[in-house]
Amino acid sequence: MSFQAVVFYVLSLILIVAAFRVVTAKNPVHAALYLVLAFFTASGHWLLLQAEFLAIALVLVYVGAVMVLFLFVVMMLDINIEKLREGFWQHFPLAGTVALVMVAEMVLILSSPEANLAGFQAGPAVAADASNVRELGRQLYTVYLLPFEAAAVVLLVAMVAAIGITMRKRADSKYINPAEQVRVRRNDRVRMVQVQAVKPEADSASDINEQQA
Amino acid sequence: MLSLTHFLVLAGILFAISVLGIFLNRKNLIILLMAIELMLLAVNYNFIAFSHYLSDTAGQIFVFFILTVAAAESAIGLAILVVLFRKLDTINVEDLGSLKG
Amino acid sequence: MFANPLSLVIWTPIVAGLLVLATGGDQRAPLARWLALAGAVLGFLVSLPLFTQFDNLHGGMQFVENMPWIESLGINYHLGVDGISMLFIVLNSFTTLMVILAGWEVIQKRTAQYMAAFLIMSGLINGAFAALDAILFYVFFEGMLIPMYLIIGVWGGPRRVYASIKFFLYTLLGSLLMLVAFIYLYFQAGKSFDIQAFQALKQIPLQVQILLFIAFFLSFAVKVPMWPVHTWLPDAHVEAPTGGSMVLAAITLKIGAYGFLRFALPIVPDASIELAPIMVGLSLVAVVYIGLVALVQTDMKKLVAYSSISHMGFVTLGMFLFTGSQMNAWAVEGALVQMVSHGFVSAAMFFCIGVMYDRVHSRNIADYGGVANKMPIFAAFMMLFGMANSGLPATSGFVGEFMVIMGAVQVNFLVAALAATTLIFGAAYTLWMYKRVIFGDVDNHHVEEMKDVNKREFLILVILAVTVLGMGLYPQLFVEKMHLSVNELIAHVAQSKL
Amino acid sequence: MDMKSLYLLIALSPLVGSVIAGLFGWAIGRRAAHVVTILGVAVSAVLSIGVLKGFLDGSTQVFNAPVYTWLTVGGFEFSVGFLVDSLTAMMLVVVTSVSLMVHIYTIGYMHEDPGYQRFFSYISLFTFSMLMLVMSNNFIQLFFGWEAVGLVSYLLIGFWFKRPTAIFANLKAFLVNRVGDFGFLLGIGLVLAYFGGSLNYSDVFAAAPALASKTIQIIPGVEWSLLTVTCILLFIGAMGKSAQFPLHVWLPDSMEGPTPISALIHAATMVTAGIFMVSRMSPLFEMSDTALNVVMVAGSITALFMGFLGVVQNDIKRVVAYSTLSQLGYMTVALGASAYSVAMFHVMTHAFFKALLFLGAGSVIMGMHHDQDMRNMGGLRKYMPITWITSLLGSLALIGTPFFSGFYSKDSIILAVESSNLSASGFAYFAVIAGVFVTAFYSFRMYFLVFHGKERWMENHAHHEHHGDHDDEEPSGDHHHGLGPNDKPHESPWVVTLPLALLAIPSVLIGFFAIHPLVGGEFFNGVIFTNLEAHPGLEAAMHHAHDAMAMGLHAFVTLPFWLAAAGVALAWFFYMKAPHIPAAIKQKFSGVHTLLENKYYMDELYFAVFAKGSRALGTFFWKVGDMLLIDGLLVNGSARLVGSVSRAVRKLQTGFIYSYAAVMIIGVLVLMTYWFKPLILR
Repeated sequence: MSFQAVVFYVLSLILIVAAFRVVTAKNPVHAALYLVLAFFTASGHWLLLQAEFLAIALVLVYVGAVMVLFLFVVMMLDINIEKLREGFWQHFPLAGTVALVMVAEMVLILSSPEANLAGFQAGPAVAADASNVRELGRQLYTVYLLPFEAAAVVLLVAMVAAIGITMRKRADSKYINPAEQVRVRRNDRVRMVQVQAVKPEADSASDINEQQA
Repeated sequence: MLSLTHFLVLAGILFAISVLGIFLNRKNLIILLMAIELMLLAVNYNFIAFSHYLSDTAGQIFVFFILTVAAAESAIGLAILVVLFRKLDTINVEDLGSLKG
Repeated sequence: MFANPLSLVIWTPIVAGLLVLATGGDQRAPLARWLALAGAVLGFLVSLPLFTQFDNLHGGMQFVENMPWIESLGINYHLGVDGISMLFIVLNSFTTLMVILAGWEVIQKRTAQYMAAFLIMSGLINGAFAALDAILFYVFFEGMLIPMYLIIGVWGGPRRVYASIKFFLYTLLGSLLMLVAFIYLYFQAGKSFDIQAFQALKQIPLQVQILLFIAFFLSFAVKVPMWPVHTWLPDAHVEAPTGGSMVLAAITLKIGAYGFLRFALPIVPDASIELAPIMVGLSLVAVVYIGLVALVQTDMKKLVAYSSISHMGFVTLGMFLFTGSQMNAWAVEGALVQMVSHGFVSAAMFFCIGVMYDRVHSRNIADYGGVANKMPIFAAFMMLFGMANSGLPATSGFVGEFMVIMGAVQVNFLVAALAATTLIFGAAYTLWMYKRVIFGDVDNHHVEEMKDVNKREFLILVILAVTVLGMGLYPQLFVEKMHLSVNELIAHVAQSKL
Repeated sequence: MDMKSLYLLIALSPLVGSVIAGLFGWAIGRRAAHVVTILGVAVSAVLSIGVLKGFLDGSTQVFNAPVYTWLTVGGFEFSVGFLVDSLTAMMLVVVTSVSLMVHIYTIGYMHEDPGYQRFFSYISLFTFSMLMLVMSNNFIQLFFGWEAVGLVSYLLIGFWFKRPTAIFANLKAFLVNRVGDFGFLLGIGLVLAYFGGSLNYSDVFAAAPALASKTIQIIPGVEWSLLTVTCILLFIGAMGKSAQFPLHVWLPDSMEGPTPISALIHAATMVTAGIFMVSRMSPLFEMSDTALNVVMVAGSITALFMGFLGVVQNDIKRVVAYSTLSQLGYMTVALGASAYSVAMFHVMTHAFFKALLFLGAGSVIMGMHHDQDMRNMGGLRKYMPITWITSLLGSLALIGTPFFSGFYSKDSIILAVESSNLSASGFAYFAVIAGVFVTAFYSFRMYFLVFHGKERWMENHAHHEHHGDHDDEEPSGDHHHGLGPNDKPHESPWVVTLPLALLAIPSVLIGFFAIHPLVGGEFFNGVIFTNLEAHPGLEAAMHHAHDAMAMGLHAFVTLPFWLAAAGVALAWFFYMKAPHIPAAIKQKFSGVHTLLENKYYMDELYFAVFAKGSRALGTFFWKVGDMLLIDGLLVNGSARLVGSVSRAVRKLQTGFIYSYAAVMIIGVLVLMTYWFKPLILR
């Protein structure tokens, strides 16, 4: 068994256990961490398949950003786990059979001769100095330029959406809208009043007392 | 010698496990999102395996785009989760039945 | 003297209707009424040259107008009228005038909209009869439903909403398939919706022809109405106001029968011949089955509604009497005459019921009795229309039925015998109703207070009586208009298109 | 004035009178109304007599020309036209003269009736329609006249529309007539379809011989001779109009109408339209023996059995009505024996003496203050001498006493039937002979009950029990419960008795003078065609008809005379000498009596089968067919279906995410298995 096969099987084992634990973990934080483990093993596999850039991207993007996001959210929301776990295992038989059936079917399909997967021989060994990243970069900026830009837009939209959804207007912020200030007109603020230059005689003093009474 | 079937079977198993996950925890939204991430991982597996065995980088490029989409998706998913939690104080799927037919 | 009479006949009532609509609320009701009357009279005068200047010796389309409408789809504003459709346009304008007069003081709330609805509908119906472009026909065919739907729905009786929805849905569902047929024919006829192009198509396989026929059948059978799809008519009539019933019975039923003559028979002749026995069967069911059903009605309007179904059964019978591939000239012309005469007779019967309804506000036969003692003049007129309804010679009711029965005897004696039973059923249900309502002692205090017909009602009754008797004594005036067109239709249908 | 406008004048003058009296009656008042109508009818009567005289002395020729084209369709032309020949001329005179008498009579009879002008307008409208029927030269106008006459009889029977029995009777009359017209129209259809494509009599009769052997398949696979079917259908029309056996139920009830119309319509003119039509169609009927058999059988049944009913009636008008029915049966039997001219001769004589009897009965009713029950009458001859004498003459004519007109026509019929070789002639002869005895018995039963014996209205006035019939009084204003114990019936005014006298003359004399030309001579040649070889019936009648006096003298030795005499004697014995005997017979044969009382339950049978049957069928179709099936199931049913389907689908939207996720995944699974089925199942 070549070294590669050994590495493959070990990593697969870890991967499957991690994945299984992700879905069956009692505590979401554990689940998140198992997922991180799964991603690491996955990037290992991808290195086997000489997809270095993606392996690293996987680690950087997923583990770095997405899993952090998950952990952040999980920690932030105090979720009472017991309520969420009720009746967890009573669904296992059904779920299990569905999963097993699916696996069985995939295995059958993949291993059946018509699928002639055997035809896919491993390609010629990639030249040592061939850089997967240069190759990928060239493709991206030439053939797949439009989808690339589209991906950029998707990310932008995601960002804006995330902010838009979760933004909360603070009640107490003293924010002033400059547009309204500009639209104010003279007579909104200033009022002309006729006032007598001479101070009225004493007799009016009694009126003032009455008013105050 | 590693052949394509190995990787595809592995991806299949991963996919099956995430399906199991979705079926299993019917109430916890976060685990649901994680299961979806797992599913996407399985899909990427296939792409990489085929790209390797067909020695055609198109597969990898596609994985690249899947990653971007997956990231966007989880971001918005979590944002909704947060707002949901803020409004209803729970992310238990049982309580989110207001869109009943 | 008119540049294009057909467009005038279509658009004058519509414009008049809009003007009447513009007069607005009920406080200016008299203005709305007089304007509507002016519009209706103008509409009728405009339709007269169609009748007088009609060239009897030319079978094809006359007064043809053709302007592109939607070039991209090849739909054009193509109008034309021949012996078959011209009579209905004049009948329609005439009936609209009668209806405007009939609903004069009767309709109090939203008078303007009521009158406008009728005028607009009259324009749309004229359009349907004059259209020579399939889509134009379809637009008018569907457009016609809306005013009727409103008339029944707004000014109708207690269950008007149910009746109007049922009426609308029934007709609409029926006609959707027809649109599909038009589109198929559009491609067959090389990207054109022109009906004459459809008729001129040469090669249509029988299977396709049968499908097309079924499409046309569904849409027009509902309008006629033929037996299985007729249940909307009694409800619509019972709930519709008097004017609505008059137009519904006089004109809207004719579009269906006209559709058979204009679309089903000429475009798919072989299928028509193939399915003729079924059509004859259905028509006979309509004559006998509905005749019996009419006998036991307790509501006068329902009774007359069923009787008009039975009369229309004659029309469809007349159209589908084939000997070999030859349509029966007698029966077809009889069908056309029956349609026109039924227009007059049923409008008159509904008007009579309307007159009684305005006084006693009930349609049940049981609530009446001995009306003749209080309204002798009205009773005389109703006797005339009752007799016309049961097909007495010298009234228009007899002419159509006579020709269809004569044609039927040539084709198949048993069919003629069954059709002739209408003589008995027709007389039975009309006169039995007449006996219980008009004859006998004054039944209750409602009848006691009934006053005889006033000037306006008398005018309408006289006009309708003149038309009914006139057509009965001298039908030649109407029949000579349609000879050549019918012969051309028969010759056209005789050529197979397989 | 050329012939066409003359005939137009004859036909249209009653119409003009009717329109004026009808539409402007309220304006011009009662006197003007009856003057205008009588004038109209008088004009056409005088002209018709002129025309008849012309035909008798051979000066006027047959006139057959269209007046205006009614309709052209598919190359055929339908027109309103006149055909005036000897047959029409005779009918013209009969119709117009009887109508004139009735018009004059009505002045007296309907004196206080509020609907006076309306009544006059109706009877002259009737005269117009009858004239159009009689003078028509094609089937369309015949059918127009046919239905118009039916309409006017409907209007007249239901003239007192306040009486429920009257409006029931007129609806019944119209519908039964319509059943007859149904057959008649189909007959016309066949004529149009197969007889040379035209409806004019001349063309049809010309085309008829060629179709002698033509057959038609009404029921697929069964071949029937075209002529037989056409003739039977036409005869169905005649049955409806002339009240022959299956369609006779309406005539007795038509007594609901005022007496003048019973005389005019239900005795003299309308009911004879059927007989006229059959004799007009003689060329067709001569070619099909089966049709003639049918005619004869129907006639004989009506003649005999309706005669029996006349015996048990207590209402004076009903006795005369049943006698009309029976006499119509005689005429139809004559038609069956293809002795058409004899039938028409009997039509003429019968019109006069039957109208006389009816008007006499009317005058008796007026005398008895509208009490029609014979059991309250008796000994009226002292109070109403003219009515008595004229009714006696009428009755004598009716039963066929020699030298009276009834004798000549009735005996000719008997002779014709005796020597007819049709299969049904045996039964017919028996019916006709027995009929003579029955006619004599009931007519003199009526005579003795009304004019002789004790004045019963005095005695049993006390216990004025309600007798069987429900149609006894007319609500026409004056008190109508018969005479008080000490009132005396008075003779009717001259307006009533004059027509009686005028009608009495022809009832007695016309037979003697008209037998030779009509039956013996060639008055009807060219018009009525009798195939003497095939149907020798007419031979015997013509042979006797040569010498009226000899026929009269010879009668005293023939069987019908003795039967008639026996009938009279029996009636005299039962109702004068021993009045208790009829009551005893009634007890002993109570079964038969009730059967006759209820007119063989024909009315109830028809009512139950047709009226109730069609109503039940109609309700079934309406409730089950329309309401339940089409409306309930299809229309509202589909609406309900859409509603319930949408309610079911709604449950799928649980609102919980996991159920949606689960459904999605199962969906993926199913798709996968489906797509990769071959791979999986390899």
